[in-house]
Amino acid sequence: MITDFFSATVLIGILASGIRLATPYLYASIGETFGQRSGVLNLGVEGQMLMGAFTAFYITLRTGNVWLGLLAAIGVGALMGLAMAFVSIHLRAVQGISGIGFYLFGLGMSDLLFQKLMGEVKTVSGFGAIEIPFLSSLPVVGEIFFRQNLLVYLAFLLVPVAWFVLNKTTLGLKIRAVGENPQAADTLGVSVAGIRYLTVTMGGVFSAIGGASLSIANLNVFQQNMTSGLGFIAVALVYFGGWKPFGVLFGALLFSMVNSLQLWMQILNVPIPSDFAVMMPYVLTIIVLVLTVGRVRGPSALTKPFIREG
Amino acid sequence: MSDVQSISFERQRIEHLELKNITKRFPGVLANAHVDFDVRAGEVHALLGENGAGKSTLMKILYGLYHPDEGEIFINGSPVRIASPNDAINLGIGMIHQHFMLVDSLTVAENIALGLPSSRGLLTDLDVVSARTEMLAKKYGLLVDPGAYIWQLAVGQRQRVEILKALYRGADLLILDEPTAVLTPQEVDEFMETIRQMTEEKHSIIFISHKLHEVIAISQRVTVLRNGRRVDSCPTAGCTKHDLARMMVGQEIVMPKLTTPPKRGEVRLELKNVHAQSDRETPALRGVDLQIFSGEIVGLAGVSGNGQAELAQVVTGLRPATQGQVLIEGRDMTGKLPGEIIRCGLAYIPEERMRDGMVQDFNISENIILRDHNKDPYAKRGFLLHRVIAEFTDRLIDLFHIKTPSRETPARNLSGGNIQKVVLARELSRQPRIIVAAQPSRGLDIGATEYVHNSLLEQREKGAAILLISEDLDEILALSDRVAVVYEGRIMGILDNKDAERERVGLLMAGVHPD
Amino acid sequence: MKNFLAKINNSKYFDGFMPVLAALSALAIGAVMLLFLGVNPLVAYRAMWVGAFGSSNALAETIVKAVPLLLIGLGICISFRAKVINIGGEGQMIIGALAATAFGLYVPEMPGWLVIAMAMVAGFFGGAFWGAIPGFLKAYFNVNEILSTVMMNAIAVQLMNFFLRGPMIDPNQAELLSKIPQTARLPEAYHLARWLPTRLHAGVIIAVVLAFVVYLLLFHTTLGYRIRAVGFNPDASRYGGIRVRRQVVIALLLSGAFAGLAGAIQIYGLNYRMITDGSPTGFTGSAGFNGIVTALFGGLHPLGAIPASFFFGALLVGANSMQRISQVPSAFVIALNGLVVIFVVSSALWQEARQRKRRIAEVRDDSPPPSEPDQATQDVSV
Amino acid sequence: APAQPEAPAASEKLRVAVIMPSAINDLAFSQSMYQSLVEMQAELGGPDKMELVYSENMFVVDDAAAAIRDYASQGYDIVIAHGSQYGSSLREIAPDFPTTAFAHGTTAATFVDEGITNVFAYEAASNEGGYVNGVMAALLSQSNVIGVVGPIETGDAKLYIDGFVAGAKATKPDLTVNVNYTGSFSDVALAAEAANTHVSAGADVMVGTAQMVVGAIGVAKEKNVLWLGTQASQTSLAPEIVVANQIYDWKVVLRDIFKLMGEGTYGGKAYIVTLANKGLYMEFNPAFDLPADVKAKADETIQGIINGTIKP
Ligand SMILES: Nc1ncnc2c1ncn2[C@@H]1O[C@H](COP(=O)(O)OP(=O)(O)OP(=O)(O)O)[C@@H](O)[C@H]1O
Ligand SMILES: Nc1ncnc2c1ncn2[C@@H]1O[C@H](COP(=O)(O)OP(=O)(O)OP(=O)(O)O)[C@@H](O)[C@H]1O
Ligand SMILES: [Mg+2]
Ligand SMILES: [Mg+2]
Repeated sequence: MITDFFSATVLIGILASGIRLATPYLYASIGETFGQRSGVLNLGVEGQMLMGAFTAFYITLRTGNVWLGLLAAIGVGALMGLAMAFVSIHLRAVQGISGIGFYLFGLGMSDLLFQKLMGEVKTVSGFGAIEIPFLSSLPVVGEIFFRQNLLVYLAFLLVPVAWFVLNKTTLGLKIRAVGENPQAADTLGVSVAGIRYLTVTMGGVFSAIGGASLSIANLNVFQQNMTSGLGFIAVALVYFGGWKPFGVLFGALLFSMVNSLQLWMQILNVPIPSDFAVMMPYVLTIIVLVLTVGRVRGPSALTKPFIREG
Repeated sequence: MSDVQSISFERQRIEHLELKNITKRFPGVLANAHVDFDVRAGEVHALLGENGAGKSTLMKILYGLYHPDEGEIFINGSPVRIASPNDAINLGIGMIHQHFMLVDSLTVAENIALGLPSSRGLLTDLDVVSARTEMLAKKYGLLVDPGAYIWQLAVGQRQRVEILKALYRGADLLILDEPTAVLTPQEVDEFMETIRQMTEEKHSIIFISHKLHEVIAISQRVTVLRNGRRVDSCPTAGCTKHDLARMMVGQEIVMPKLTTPPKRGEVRLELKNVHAQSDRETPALRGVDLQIFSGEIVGLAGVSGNGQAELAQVVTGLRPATQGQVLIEGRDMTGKLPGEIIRCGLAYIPEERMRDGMVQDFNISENIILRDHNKDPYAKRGFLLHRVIAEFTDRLIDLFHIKTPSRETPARNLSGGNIQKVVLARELSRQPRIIVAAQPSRGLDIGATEYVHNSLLEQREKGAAILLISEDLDEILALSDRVAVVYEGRIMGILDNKDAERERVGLLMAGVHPD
Repeated sequence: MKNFLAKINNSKYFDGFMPVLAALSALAIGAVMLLFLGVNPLVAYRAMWVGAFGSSNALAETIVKAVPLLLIGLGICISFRAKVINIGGEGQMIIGALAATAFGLYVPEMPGWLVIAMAMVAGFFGGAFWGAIPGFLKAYFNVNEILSTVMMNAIAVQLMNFFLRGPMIDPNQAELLSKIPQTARLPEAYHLARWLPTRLHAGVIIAVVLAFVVYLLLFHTTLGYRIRAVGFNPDASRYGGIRVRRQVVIALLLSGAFAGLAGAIQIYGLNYRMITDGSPTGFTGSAGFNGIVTALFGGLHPLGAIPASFFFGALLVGANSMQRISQVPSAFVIALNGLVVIFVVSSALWQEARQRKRRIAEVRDDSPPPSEPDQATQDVSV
Repeated sequence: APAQPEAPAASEKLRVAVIMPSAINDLAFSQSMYQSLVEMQAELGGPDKMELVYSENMFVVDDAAAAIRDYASQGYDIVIAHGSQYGSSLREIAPDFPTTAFAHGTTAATFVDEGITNVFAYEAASNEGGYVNGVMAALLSQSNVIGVVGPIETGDAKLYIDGFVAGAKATKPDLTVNVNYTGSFSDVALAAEAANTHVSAGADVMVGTAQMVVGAIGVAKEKNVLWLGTQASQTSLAPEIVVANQIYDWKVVLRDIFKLMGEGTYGGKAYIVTLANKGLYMEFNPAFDLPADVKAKADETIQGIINGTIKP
């Protein structure tokens, strides 16, 4: 029974589904990473994901064009992000609560639109699997890495890109500075509000794409509350990853792989109650963080509105 | 302001900048009232005033951080609108802020490059910035490693980064808000040299300092503010420290000095071969031996970064000693929690008062009980006795002349000098047996400095054992019965007051034994 | 007249209306949405009002809804004051309820009041335990509490599902086809007193009394002082002899304890048995999250949490009533709640700005400096 | 065809309120009841004859309790609490409204033994259709591996799954039936991954229950694995691969309840919908080309269960 775990089928299965499960987390967490690095905590990720998921699905359903669906999701994500940015930057609302407000709004609104515009669960043909020529036919790795849909590839591409933007560009420098010491950045003529608007809006866009990656790529359905807490895990993963894109990648993969591992454990009749199996990714995420504890410090200005009172 | 001068990169040089009739109100405070001020190319114009007089406010208005309620700014005779630091930078104005405006987690080069267009478009060009920074640094004698992280730098080096930031942006006019407050005497000398060099190149400089000798040494003109109003302006030439002090506070100030011999008692504080690490995990103390007796002030002199801060923290239990012993009145207190050490009657005036000494969001009463909140008479069985605390606070506000609307005012709304006084009031009113005072007069105006010095002397009379840590050699020499000099984490020598001549101490501070 | 209006507008008493104004604006947007849904907003909002305040039963329901919000909000007042962001109220409430229910079901028979009292304590400790874990992990292992509490919520839900369908299942259910994951019902003697015929139960007294207790704790005890000090400035706290990490653990522990107590009260005052539908919020009704919002609306002040929880209780109960009477989809109600939260939280700025403006306006050119200028130096003679 | 039900009072309008834990269009438990009610409404002659109001997504038990009480006090003739978790609340509320009928499912408890006479109870023998699905799945599977996606391991879901496993095993004893529970009724993505896991483990037929299975159905469609549904018709999601659905038709129960109400009985009776009383029926997807022998075996099993010769 235990040996079953080391069969190629199981390992490939865990890796492949781990990668799929990680995809929405990656979008949402990387987006959130940008926001948090610039000092804004957005707890509304889940709401943005749901709105993105619905919009992408509905537009795809109506037009038959996944690209339009994705584009629409991006638009809606940007709007949600902008609203969050306005509320936390201009109106200086307590970020924790305004985020919960946006979560509720997105949860309700996506469902409302779903009921009014669609009425019942339907399916679309979303982004199909793209087999990378040659690579996809490699044994083992081919199936895991090279037979996924476009949004999966893009999610993983996003990680190094995010790293590059944060660490190698002038924009990234501004983002980091604004999140650490907005006063200092301000005295150098960096627009603190401008940078934060950008990152929070970007966060909204990525969350929405994360939602779309479910509704028009991975699952091709929309159902009310279909993210079911995924957005909150995505926020937690930003902390897990120590505000670094590659750390987030590690966290997302760990969480997702353990999640698929537990599904396998149930199938292979490992004698633990299913509830405990379901718990595993949550427990392990905490344990790994305890074991790998470092002195990671968050952005100093996180959640602090910037005020130049004068 | 219809004929506002347009801001462009090909701007004209600032030959003459004027602030006219500036008024600025804050909640409950009139920070500036109809202030006029001007500065010319090649000139150092000093701005003087007590803590809270309105100096920083005026300068923040000039730099676009605050918007004046009334008044106008003119450059070379034409009105300009400075709505943000960006406008100020584009007009050729640079500012060194009273508190460092550096991003600790970034490198020197990154701090300098921040907000500037890059030669590589969207990508950073840190190597280019580093190279140019090094050139500038060499030219002005402001050596610093562009690749170092700010958190790794000593305060003096950080100050250099601040200046480099402004110079890098090609500022014609530099606002220096208490730039020397945290510098060592040597660093101040170097800094003065830099300023001179800049005025020779026709930069305009506005210089704020509470150290009158610096003002006299470097400025051509002085303007004094009091309670937000301009009291007077005059050429510096011919002014003495006394004249300036009188202009500032309306009366003469004489700095107190040791006059009586110490009434030495028993050893109160003893360090035996103490070792400790710095925040950067490098050795900071490498075997310190020191004894302090009841009734004496021991001055700890040294160039900043030689272990003074760590020494104070080890004694107060805030930093572990990796080796050696700390004895308080003969009892081994090594590795004890700060709370236990507090209970031994140790008062500590920390160097970073804003960070360590105060809870900014607490009001004055709450700050007053910070170190004794669970003790008689402030608390009984876990409950705070607010009436007692209030009465006590009022007494201290009175006794220490803390300028505040009430005891309920949050500490963050006090001016720097008054925050200082709250810390002092708290520490000295605890009837301390031992006092560790780190940079007690940093950032204080002369009136307040005088007050602090008097308080320390008074405590000495009462028999406290006092360790005075300061980078201001004048302060040390004026107040210390004995002067201990620290260099690279060791005590280089201990001199009696009568033997402690400036030169000898200076040599020891540089790590040289005079004999 | 104009003068009079200006006077009202500038009056500080008007500040308190800013959140109300904000909530009304959110409802106005909701009204537009209702029109799109083909529902008469007046009818809908009337239903909301009637549902929340229209009768003694409605009022009772509002209060019943407010009780867990208040209790969790009290815990949040403690933890957020220590700058510990406890998102784990959901899980803590569940564990508290489990502990309290188990206590009532499995201890030998005792007088009702004693069981109730001890069950409350069990709930308190259950929640405290679930809160202390992330507190400990934060203090000693630097594990961010937002992460750990989010994870602990999920773990608690699974534990609840496990216990209710397994070891703690109602013995009657165990034999039935349907096997509802619920415990046996607590005997009448163990129920908290109710004001019949409504569901208003004695939990409200516990919650309000505890609000005053937490007020005392935070502002009149040394423990509260330490917790607040640590939240504002850990460096200065250490300097003040406060053991910072310990306060972090205590803050999360207490925060969890109040959530646990909320869970216990839901069982002993309202449901009399623990049931799960398997979902994360079926038992809690999202009180763990709504409690955060409540506490922040109350300005993180325990006494402010009382009206704030009442407001939210009314909003939630009224919204359900609106769904029933005007048959708007529940989704609308959720979206509307979101809007209200966003608008109200955004109104804080206006309130602050008004206060600031007033204080600046008070400053005259001839106003005296904060205190006499030269006093400090005058008295000191050398 | 069912007999004409007798409306309670010919002239009066029947007022019905229902409280459901999830959405009326969840393709599962709640939808099954909502659909039955809408059909009843048509059967009785439209909204003029039967008023229908609902509260959906009432997953918070004490919100549901408030709703039940509110509907009752507004004078609805019957309040249906369509969720086993609402039982405790009903038990408390029902005595206060002795002339209002309450119905509660899925459960067997009418509380008659506690002196409460106005609560009907209903449940579904979902193991019966599960058994039929199990038989078909076993026959259709080439790989002899079948996957089951469940929410949490209890209640209706477990009953259905147990029946399914029994049916499959009875048909092919050496068959492997892999079961995993996702621990959630709403996590569509995890349900999809559970399905993927089954496919990787070799399953070529899958079943699942509760509303999150739409994710699993998507995977089945993509991987061309057969699907057997339950609770409501899931055919529309993937007509290519859905073989059949066990449908809950609560009209059987509702008709009888309405009739009893007309006679002045407001509760006390417990119903079980079964294949025999047509409260459960198998809906075969006409678009799916079901081999005749499998269809025959399925029909035979249904008959057997109805006759009592097969015990699911
Ligand atoms: N942002 C602000 N909000 C409210 N009050 C302020 C603000 N900035 C300054 N003040 C008040 O304005 C007055 C002038 O402060 P300012 O900083 O200009 O003094 P300063 O002369 O720089 O003093 P110091 O020597 O201590 O630096 C003080 O009373 C201060 O409390
Ligand atoms: N938000 C604020 N509200 C009220 N007063 C403020 C506020 N921020 C700063 N101040 C006051 O404004 C003055 C100017 O602030 P600044 O940043 O120049 O520091 P400072 O207090 O002058 O520094 P130092 O301690 O070195 O003297 C200070 O005296 C401070 O007490
Ligand atoms: Mg100043
Ligand atoms: Mg100052």
